[in-house]
Amino acid sequence: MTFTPREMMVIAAAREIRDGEIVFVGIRLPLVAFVVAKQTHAPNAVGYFGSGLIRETLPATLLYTVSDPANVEGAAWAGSLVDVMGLLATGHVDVGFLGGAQVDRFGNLNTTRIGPARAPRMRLPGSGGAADIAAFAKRTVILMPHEPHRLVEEVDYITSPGYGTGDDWRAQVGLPGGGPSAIITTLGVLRFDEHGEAYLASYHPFTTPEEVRAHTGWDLRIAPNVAMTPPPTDAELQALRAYDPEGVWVGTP
Amino acid sequence: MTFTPREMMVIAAAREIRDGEIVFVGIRLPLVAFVVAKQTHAPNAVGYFGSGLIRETLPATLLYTVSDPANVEGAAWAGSLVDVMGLLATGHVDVGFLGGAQVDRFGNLNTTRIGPARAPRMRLPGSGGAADIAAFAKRTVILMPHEPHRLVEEVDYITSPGYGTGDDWRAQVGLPGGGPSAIITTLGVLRFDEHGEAYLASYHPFTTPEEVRAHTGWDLRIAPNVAMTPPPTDAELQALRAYDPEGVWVGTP
Amino acid sequence: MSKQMRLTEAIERFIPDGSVVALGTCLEAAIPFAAGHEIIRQHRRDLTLVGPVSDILFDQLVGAGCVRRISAAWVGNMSAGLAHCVRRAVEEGIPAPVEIRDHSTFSIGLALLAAGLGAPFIPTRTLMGSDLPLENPDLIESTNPLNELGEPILLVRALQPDVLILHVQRADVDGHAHYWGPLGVTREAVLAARRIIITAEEIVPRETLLRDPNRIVAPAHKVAAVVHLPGGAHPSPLYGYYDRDHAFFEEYHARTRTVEGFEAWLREWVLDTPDRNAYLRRLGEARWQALQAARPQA
Amino acid sequence: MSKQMRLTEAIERFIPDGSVVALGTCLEAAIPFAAGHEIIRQHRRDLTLVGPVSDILFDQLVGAGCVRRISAAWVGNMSAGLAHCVRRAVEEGIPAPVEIRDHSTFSIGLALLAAGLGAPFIPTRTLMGSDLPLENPDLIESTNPLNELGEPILLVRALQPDVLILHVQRADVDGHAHYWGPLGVTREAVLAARRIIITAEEIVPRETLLRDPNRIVAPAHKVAAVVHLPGGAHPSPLYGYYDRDHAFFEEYHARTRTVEGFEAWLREWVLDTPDRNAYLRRLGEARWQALQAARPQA
Repeated sequence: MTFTPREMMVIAAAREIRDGEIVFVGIRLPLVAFVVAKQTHAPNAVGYFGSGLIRETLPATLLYTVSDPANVEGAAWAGSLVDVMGLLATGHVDVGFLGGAQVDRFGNLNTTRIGPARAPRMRLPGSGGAADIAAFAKRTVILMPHEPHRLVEEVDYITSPGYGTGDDWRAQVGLPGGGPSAIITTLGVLRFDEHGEAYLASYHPFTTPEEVRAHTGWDLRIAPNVAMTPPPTDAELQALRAYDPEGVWVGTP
Repeated sequence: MTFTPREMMVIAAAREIRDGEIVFVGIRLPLVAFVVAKQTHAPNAVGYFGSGLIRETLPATLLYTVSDPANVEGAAWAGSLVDVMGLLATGHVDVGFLGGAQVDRFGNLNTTRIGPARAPRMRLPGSGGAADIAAFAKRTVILMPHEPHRLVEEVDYITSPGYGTGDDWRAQVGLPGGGPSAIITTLGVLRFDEHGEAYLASYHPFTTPEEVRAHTGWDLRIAPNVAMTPPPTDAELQALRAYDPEGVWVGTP
Repeated sequence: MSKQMRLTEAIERFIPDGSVVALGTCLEAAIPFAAGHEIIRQHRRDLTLVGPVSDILFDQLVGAGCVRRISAAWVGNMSAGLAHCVRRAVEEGIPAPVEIRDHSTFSIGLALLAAGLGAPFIPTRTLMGSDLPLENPDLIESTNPLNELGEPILLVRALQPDVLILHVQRADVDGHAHYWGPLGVTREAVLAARRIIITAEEIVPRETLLRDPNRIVAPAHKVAAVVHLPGGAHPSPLYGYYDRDHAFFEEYHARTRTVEGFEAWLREWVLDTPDRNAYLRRLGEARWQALQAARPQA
Repeated sequence: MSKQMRLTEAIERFIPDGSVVALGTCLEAAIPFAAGHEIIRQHRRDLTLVGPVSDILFDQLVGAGCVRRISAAWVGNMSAGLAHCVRRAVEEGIPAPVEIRDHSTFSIGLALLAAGLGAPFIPTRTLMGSDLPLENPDLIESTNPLNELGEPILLVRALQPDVLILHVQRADVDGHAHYWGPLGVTREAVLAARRIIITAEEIVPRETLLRDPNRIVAPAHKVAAVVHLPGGAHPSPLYGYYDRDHAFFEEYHARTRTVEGFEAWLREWVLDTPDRNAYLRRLGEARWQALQAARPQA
């Protein structure tokens, strides 16, 4: 089956979820990644939602927000946002998904503002729960379209910290969570070395490491053993398209 | 109608509740005082209970604890203890009732221990919610049998602070609530002067100011205008006895 | 004593200019859009808006010039994209500059929780190393006094709204109300706010509510006004009553890219629409019926 | 994967010696007496008990020698008077000395709340000027760092139980559970505890519980064991199921004035009574039936 770069990105993200893990699920692409994972290799993954909901099964219809009635129906818990964030803060979340407008080589994310505080060129929506997930999840996975103005040398604002300036920065500032384990883009999968710097670990089937570098705003290092991302299986693609047949979040092929 | 000292004490306590006020209701005698007030002059008083319940109407049967099913039935709210204590801490409670083993002239109460820490002669149950009520309620009313070993020169342990050492002590230590407005005993009603020291404001019908002094463990001052506590009205006594016909809390006449 | 009144009276009496108003505390569900539109019609000014995430209601209030400050974790259009009016206000001062005190959803929840507990702040380990504390004076970097090594900790300052507006499934005239579905920070906001305005799909007898006191959303003595307001959360969903009108969010997004577009939208749906009945007529019976849910009992 | 097991197995596996155990979090209602009795039968030692107020279950565990420390606001017999075993333990070291870390109900609630938030402490204005902070190292007098005048404030240290035991109306085998009635500090304890043992009046299908997710008391992934245990809260009440057995508290009070009296009581109701079925038979059908409530739907 053919597939789009966005489909590859979401499916690569789904593969980051291991069976039985607790996942902090955002809306849009992370939601679809969660659905694909549960429908394929991780049927026992549990989803936390910022609206205060916990789900063990999938919602019956496509969600547009985490507070949709379809997300309440069949939920395994409907508590407070603060309760769920408390569970996050006490180390219950294995993996959380993050997106944003800009990311740098240390996985620091900006979802707040392009340009300086006094003269912002673009006000973005802000953190939502992303900064909390970045602080506390055992690991995070960042999803982003691969464009040079998104993967940048320096972000304009750190909304959700990754590895800061690298090395033991997270411990120094007091962040308990593990930090990002991957940046998954429309072109490839970036992972982090022992200093907290991202490198290209795999490139998607329709591209090359050189093309990925050319679309990155910093001097991206490439793993010596860089490989092609395994293409989507039929089962993965079918799960994705069955959940989002009109391409509301993933777009249409 | 004849009445007992305990009945006089509870009815005098009931009179401290004004109509429409929010009352933090403990179990035992404060509960009966709340019932009498609501049945007579304060029908719109609202009751907070440490179990997380708020009541606008009276429970159908006598409560033995604030968590009895009869207290849930018809409750106007069933939240968390922490929620109710938060409402207390943010100044919503007009009057709270306290009891204890010992009280001193500044209204400091001991419900924790008789004797020193290393060799306690009697371990008592402890604070419950009383220390919180003492900290936050706009005013508190202390109920206690009038005996010299209970109204003492110095309490062995301050569980629920009154006016501390007097004057502006409460502000100095940072307690937001107003402090005690009365100690109501089986013999009389003590109120507090501008220094926070208790004096005899009224004596119950069956006693005299001298007898009250003789039963007090400190040199009790007597108000120049000391008067007799108005005896229970028939309505008050009937309300009390209808609620506790077997004298579980108030005893039998 | 009945607290039931018309929406116009509730907003007039309990939301003066300069108020700190919490709304949208159930996140993207049960957003009190009808009450927000009445705030716009009454030309309120200098409001501070408080909420976790805001799904276009904050954008409308900002575009209408009602807002001086926002304390929130996310301000946008959840399914359709950026908030155009908020962008114009922050980037260009149109129609008026707005200060955003950026929070995360956890920190705004903790700020409300602290206020409801009477605590001056709550310490947490979120947001450390981020840029939020650099610009938001309500997030204070500090050290943990219980830790000998002086580990860093963030103090989230308590935030007490003057008013919380809550749209619920059912209420009585005295202010007892049942809400079910996604809670968001509603439990915390109820305890934090000085007073509460309830807008409700249905007004029911008190007995219906007291039968299940665990589901009662707020102490009734905190409720200042109860307004009977069917459909009051559209286009957001209300669990058990109606679904989210996704298309409405798309339409709003498309139409409000320009100031003129926003003004036309506002005239059509708010200024020239006197109340929620007129709003639902404008929406059309067929569209409204299509959103109705099978009502689960609660 | 079913977590349903026998009570003996749940206590054996999840409450080792030295555990910090929260029980009685619904205050005087739904106290997990049956689970407490199994702890006694299994001769657990060096437990730390955590709860707001304890209505004789703590006294029984102390009298049986299971306890090294108590963190609580009130330890006694709510309707009948003082706790004789606790008195003997504190005053005379019989059967073993017990340390009591005195709290108020607010401060023990805040200690659990803090643990569930991952906050090292919560600041509050209660207990200042009292003697509790002088003897309890978990209540720390400090100053408010957000206040220029350095106003005094009390820091309540987070308290994380290893295990919370909760008796509920109904649960499924996977650990979803409904509880309704007085909450006490249950909501806070659920989030604070590392794991949860559920004892339930009824085991029901999952659908019954997921129909009303707002009433589900805990995230199921925190539940380590589910035990079907009808009558498991007697002599405390369980809302909708049975009333409080006031006479039982009186009898306990009268019989446990002496060590010998307590030991006889313990043999009769705990040591020589292997499980809750035998306990209910000992109680007698008539007495048990007289406590049954008309069950309100929930």
